[in-house]
Amino acid sequence: MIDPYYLQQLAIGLSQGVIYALMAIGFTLIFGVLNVVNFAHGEVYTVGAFAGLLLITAFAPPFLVVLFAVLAFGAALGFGLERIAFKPFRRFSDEASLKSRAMRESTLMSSLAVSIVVREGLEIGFGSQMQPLPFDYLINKPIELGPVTIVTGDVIIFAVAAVMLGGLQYLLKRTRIGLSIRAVSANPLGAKYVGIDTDRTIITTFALGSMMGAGAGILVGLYYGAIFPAMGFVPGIKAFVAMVMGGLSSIPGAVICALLLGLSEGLATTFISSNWADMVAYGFLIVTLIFFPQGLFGAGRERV
Amino acid sequence: MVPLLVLLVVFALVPYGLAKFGKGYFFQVAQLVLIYALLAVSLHLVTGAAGLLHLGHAAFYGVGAYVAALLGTEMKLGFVWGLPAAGLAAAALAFVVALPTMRLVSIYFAVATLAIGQMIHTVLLNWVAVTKGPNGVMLFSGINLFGWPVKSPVAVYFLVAGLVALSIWVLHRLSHSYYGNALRSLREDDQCADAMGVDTVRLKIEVFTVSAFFAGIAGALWAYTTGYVSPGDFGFNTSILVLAMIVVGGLGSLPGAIIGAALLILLPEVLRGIGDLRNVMVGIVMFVSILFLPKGLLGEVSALSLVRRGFGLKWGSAPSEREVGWR
Amino acid sequence: MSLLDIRGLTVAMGLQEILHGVDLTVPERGIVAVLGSNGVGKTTLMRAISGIYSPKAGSILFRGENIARLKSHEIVARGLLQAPEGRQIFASMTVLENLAIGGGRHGLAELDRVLALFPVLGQRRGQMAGSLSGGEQQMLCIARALMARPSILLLDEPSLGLAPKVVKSIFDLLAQIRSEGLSILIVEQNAKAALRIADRAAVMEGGRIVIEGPSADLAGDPRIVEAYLGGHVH
Amino acid sequence: AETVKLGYQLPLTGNTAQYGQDFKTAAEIALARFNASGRIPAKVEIVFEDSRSDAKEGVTIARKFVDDEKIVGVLGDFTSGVSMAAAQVYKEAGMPQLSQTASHPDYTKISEWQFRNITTQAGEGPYNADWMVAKGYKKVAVIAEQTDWGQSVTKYFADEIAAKGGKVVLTEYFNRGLPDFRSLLTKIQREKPDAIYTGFFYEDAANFLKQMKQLGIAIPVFSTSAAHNQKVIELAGADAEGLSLTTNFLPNSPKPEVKAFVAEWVKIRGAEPGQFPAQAFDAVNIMLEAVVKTYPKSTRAAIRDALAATKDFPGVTGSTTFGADREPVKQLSKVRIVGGVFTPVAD
Amino acid sequence: MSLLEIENVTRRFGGLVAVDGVSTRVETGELVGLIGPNGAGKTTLFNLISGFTPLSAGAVRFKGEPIQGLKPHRIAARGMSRTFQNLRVFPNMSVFDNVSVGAVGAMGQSAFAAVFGRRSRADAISARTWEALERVGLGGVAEDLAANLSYGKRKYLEIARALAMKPELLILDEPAAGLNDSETADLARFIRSLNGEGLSIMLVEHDMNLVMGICSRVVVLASGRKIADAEPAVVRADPAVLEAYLGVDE
Ligand SMILES: Nc1ncnc2c1ncn2[C@@H]1O[C@H](COP(=O)(O)OP(=O)(O)OP(=O)(O)O)[C@@H](O)[C@H]1O
Ligand SMILES: Nc1ncnc2c1ncn2[C@@H]1O[C@H](COP(=O)(O)OP(=O)(O)OP(=O)(O)O)[C@@H](O)[C@H]1O
Ligand SMILES: [Mg+2]
Ligand SMILES: [Mg+2]
Repeated sequence: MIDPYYLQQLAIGLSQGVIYALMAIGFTLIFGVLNVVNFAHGEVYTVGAFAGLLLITAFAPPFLVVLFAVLAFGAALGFGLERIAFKPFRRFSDEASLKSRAMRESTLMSSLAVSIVVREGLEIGFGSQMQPLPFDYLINKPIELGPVTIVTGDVIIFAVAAVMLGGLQYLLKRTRIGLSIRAVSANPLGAKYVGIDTDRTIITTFALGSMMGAGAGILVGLYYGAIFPAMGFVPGIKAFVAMVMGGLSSIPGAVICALLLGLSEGLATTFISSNWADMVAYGFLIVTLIFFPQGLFGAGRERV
Repeated sequence: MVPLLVLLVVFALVPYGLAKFGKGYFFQVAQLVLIYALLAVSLHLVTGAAGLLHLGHAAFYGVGAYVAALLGTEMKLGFVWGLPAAGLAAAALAFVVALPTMRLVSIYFAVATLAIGQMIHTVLLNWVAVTKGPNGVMLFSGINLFGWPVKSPVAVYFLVAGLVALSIWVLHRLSHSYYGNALRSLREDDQCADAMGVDTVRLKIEVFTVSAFFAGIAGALWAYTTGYVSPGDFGFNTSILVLAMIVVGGLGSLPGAIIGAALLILLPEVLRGIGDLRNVMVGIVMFVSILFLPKGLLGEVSALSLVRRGFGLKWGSAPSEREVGWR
Repeated sequence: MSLLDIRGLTVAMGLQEILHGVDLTVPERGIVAVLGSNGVGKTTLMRAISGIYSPKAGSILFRGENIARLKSHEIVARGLLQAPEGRQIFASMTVLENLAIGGGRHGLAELDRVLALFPVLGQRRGQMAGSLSGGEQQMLCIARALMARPSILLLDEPSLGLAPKVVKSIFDLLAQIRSEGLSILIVEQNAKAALRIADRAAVMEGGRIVIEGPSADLAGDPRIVEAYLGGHVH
Repeated sequence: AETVKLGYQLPLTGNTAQYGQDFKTAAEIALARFNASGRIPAKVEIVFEDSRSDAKEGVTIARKFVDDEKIVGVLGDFTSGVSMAAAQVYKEAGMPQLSQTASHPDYTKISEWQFRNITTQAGEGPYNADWMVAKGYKKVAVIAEQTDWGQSVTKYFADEIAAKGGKVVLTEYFNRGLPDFRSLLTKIQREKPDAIYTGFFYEDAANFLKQMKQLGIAIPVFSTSAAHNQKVIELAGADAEGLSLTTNFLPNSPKPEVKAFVAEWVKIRGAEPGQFPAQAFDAVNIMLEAVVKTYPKSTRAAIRDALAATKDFPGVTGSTTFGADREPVKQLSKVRIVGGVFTPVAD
Repeated sequence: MSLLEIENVTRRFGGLVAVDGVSTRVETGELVGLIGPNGAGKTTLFNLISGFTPLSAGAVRFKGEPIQGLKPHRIAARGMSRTFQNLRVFPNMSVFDNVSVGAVGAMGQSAFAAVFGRRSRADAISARTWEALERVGLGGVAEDLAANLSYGKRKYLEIARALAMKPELLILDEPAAGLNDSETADLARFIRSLNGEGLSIMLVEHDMNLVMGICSRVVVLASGRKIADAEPAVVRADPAVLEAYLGVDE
């Protein structure tokens, strides 16, 4: 019989991992299609949470309404973000040889700039402190599973992440739009030649990814009962790490790695100390990359 | 000659102008610009020239600062020893972490450097026995050059400016030379560079180490000029700030890195007047500059031809009589 | 009626003008070859037709409709497909997925026919396209364009990197699919082969079309062959 | 008449802006009252500069203040890190610096120019330790944020509790802003301590308390004045119930100066002030008092001497006296959250 | 001793045997053609020789020493340089800088020398770069960005970059692809003159005029196996080659 203490710690680590996974799904989707690190994804998460907060304080609608409204809002955010920070730089992708380099650099910076403006803007608008939420919206009622205690949010977030992952896998592997997304991600110029509307595909991807990001934001906000302008920073980094560790192109890979990251942090707290948890998580990443230079589930480098 | 004149202006006339105002504030800001220019130029070598997205540069800056501060307080080793030691320590650490990770390419490399940076930061913050952890380290001794205390703002400024100029000169020689060409080939197509006989892994390790060395020097300068170091200054945000400097200035362009550093240090200071909105403004300025000049304020192509005209080679016997090589 | 009618097409990259008023016509069920040495603007012309570059001036009439300002996907939707220079396949996807994407709304309806033309691709259907050999990638590129049931096919140096035997079979194939009702605009360095199947040919130089006429005339004029086509056709 | 200028460096933007904004409001209340009182025939002006809790900005601001000859005293910064980096400049230039919150043990040791009016953990830690031992809690788990302040929380507390025959069964640090304390909580629970002593600010406090309830852990929690903020109750609701802590500011105290300050604050902010704004309010008033004492010869050196001579200053956080080490001597009181209110307790 | 000896070289990708027990050699001063249908394994064989793909079995010797398992840059340093089937120039670098990388790769340039080194060293690299540039006739566009070159010029640029290494063996993968007849003829003359200066060359090409016109020996691969290895005239008449590769009426 395993010591219930360890079971409990395992459960906590996993629930942390599921939160990272929730964020990583949207992040990986967006990265996949443009090969661009979207620094503003963390802000989408935050803005999603704030949108939910405003909605709750203004109208106090039922939980599901909040969730779906935030998802819709997130999609709109993604649309706007793409228009502002990414679309203007797409003109360079035409010049065949200079292809994506100029684009990568400039969107790296434009998304960073947007994220700065949004975060600072939120701080001015709401202050940088945590915003309290009405308690009955919080999804943190304890559930006892034998010796292990989890909360309602764990179940909800797990379910949402599973639905997102499954839906996305279905979309990418089985539908035409999914095929288009993958085609644009593999070769945007090539996609034009086969008649894919690349602009629309990219926008769709952004809308989808941001929808998931914003949804993650409000869910996690309700889970911890705390919403504040800098809340997207840590999950953003962790999602980025999980994505790369998973091998960039594989969303299930990113999810698995997110779970591993969460677990490794939980275990680090259990066996070492909370303040060294990052060390363990990042050390784990480095070791993984030393043995799998293309991530755990990544494809090999292209042949010469 | 032109660049030398420019340097002269920067290093001599600027403080003269500042001295006219008689303000320590201006020296402080100018000094910060110089330290960050060094940081940016050292990052330029890795990220701009060699094309390796480095997201943990601030950590090596921090190692340099801590080594300088700890040597000063614990071993009573002053500036003369502490400065090179800081650079060497940062370089040594970079070398060790580079050995297993430099096989990585593209975004895998980026995330590995992110992890390295965060790990170093975690150590600075939590290894209380050595780094004093969150308490930081206070360095009272000030700067002492072979028995000559350097105290006045002007003197400190000159010292920092001189050291930064020297360091940037070295980085310039690396970047604007055939060695720099090899670095750029690494960025363009590492497999192809490999076929041209360029030892890509060794080159990456070298350039990562050299860059860390100068980040360490920058850190030491920060420690000596500020007198107090604490882990908060060497986190991910600082890495991103330095990255933003070189991208805004023009990725791949050494003068651009300096311009970017100046811009992103000066801008928040200049905007103090507008109050809490100033950081929003910084973001907007960054956005607008990258929107209209996506290749940076002084992009690589123009920067290289500029530098070439100043420091390049006149190839007399070639039929075209044009200056394209490096000295 | 001509299927594709290009009039006064001018294309510029930044400040530099690359095509200066190109006129070219592809008749229904016709094969037109565009010849010319490196860097004269052939690829630029092809890209402009497919909507990758938007022209500075001029019109491109396809079945009477001006498509010069349309987006690339709208052009493809009208049945104008290109096998571009540089292949532009989806390297990280399998051969079959490449073909499925190429099929567009027809999906894999054409698969059997296309695989019959390129049996190698059938053998490699599950392989990542990026790991194919150069010639196999070129075949994939052409096959992908055929998957969409084009009414006009644009080929930018289709013989590039293909073995002589395959080149021959591809040109035979072009003649055959033309007889099934397809029009073809082909850019080729292999002037001999191109002139053999083409009805008409145009020679480009410096971003302009300098000679245009029935291909037999061009091939028969030794001065033209000397001056523009580089060498000896016969 | 001419004006006397003071500088205030504080984070008005960035992650810790909420604290800086509180300080600014407190300072404005104090200043408005002072200027209205006409105690000196000149106006006092405070120059606020935003440091973002960033050391390089903090140092730059320090230089700026030092350059302005009219500025005779400086308040701030918020974190010890920035305060100490700036302190090096003030030390060189001879500028009195009074921080409302810098709690680094070495801060006042930098030079004779550094003051603070927050009690350090050297006082608060033992006070809490004694309190807990008196209540019979001898096996104690200690957690604190990984900052210089958190370090001093555990150190002074552990020394005293050991001296009183108690035992620290677990000491652990966490990074400020940690969203999930449950791993840590589970670990604490396993040690079965009588009580938990915590060094955190109100936001971490709220998270910690909520998650503790979720896990069904019922161990008494003690904390420092840093957690004394209405926001804990707002954020954690009923889960905050029972949190015991020390403070030197009681917003519902009957003292007139407290009443006036709280009333003013509520008018502007709509909620009761916590410990930190009160701390800033007193700091500004102490500085203003020094201006009064030295006027019209308010030089930097004079202000410094006047500050050093501060004795029994009646502030909202109790009376303040600076010792020879420029550290404040203050009284602490015990409060507990009962029925959603910080309630003074005697035990 | 042959310059390059390839012995029973095999490479498998999963179930596919891309190169299957191929043995051949290149003598000093020879100009060898390698032909075969698409997917025959020609590029793979080049990758095996130049170190980009590890061997599954067999041995490769260069100047008498085994080179299998060496990193590409080590092999390059021993005097073998190559071009790629799909053009791989450094697009955001000038033509001159592109070529100089070959010179730097061959001559070596340490960080220390770059900073404090004597000018003569940089001058030697420049000289070699110019020499290679002039050799292929790109001296006039030395300052242009490689990305702005036309296709044909990029081909020469790749060759110049390889020449700047002063190799003993030059490996060219489809150098004439995308060139028209007269350009191909120019290229053929150029390759032959390189060979005439004593450079050993091995090339893959689908242009039979070029291969048959300039090569002293032709190796034919099909499905990873060597099916012929002889003078051009002999290969051209070989029924197996006709069947597998040339097509019957060529
Ligand atoms: N993006 C661009 N920016 C600047 N110049 C360009 C660009 N693309 C092409 N050019 C120039 O336009 C001219 C025509 O190029 P294009 O690719 O159309 O030639 P081509 O006839 O297809 O040649 P090839 O036979 O080599 O394929 C060339 O001189 C080329 O340098
Ligand atoms: N990494 C790989 N994974 C799987 N198959 C591969 C890989 N690399 C090459 N192949 C296969 O090996 C075979 C040989 O390829 P190679 O590129 O050597 O052919 P080639 O002779 O150069 O052909 P071409 O003339 O078309 O360039 C091809 O069928 C190719 O699909
Ligand atoms: Mg072309
Ligand atoms: Mg090949």
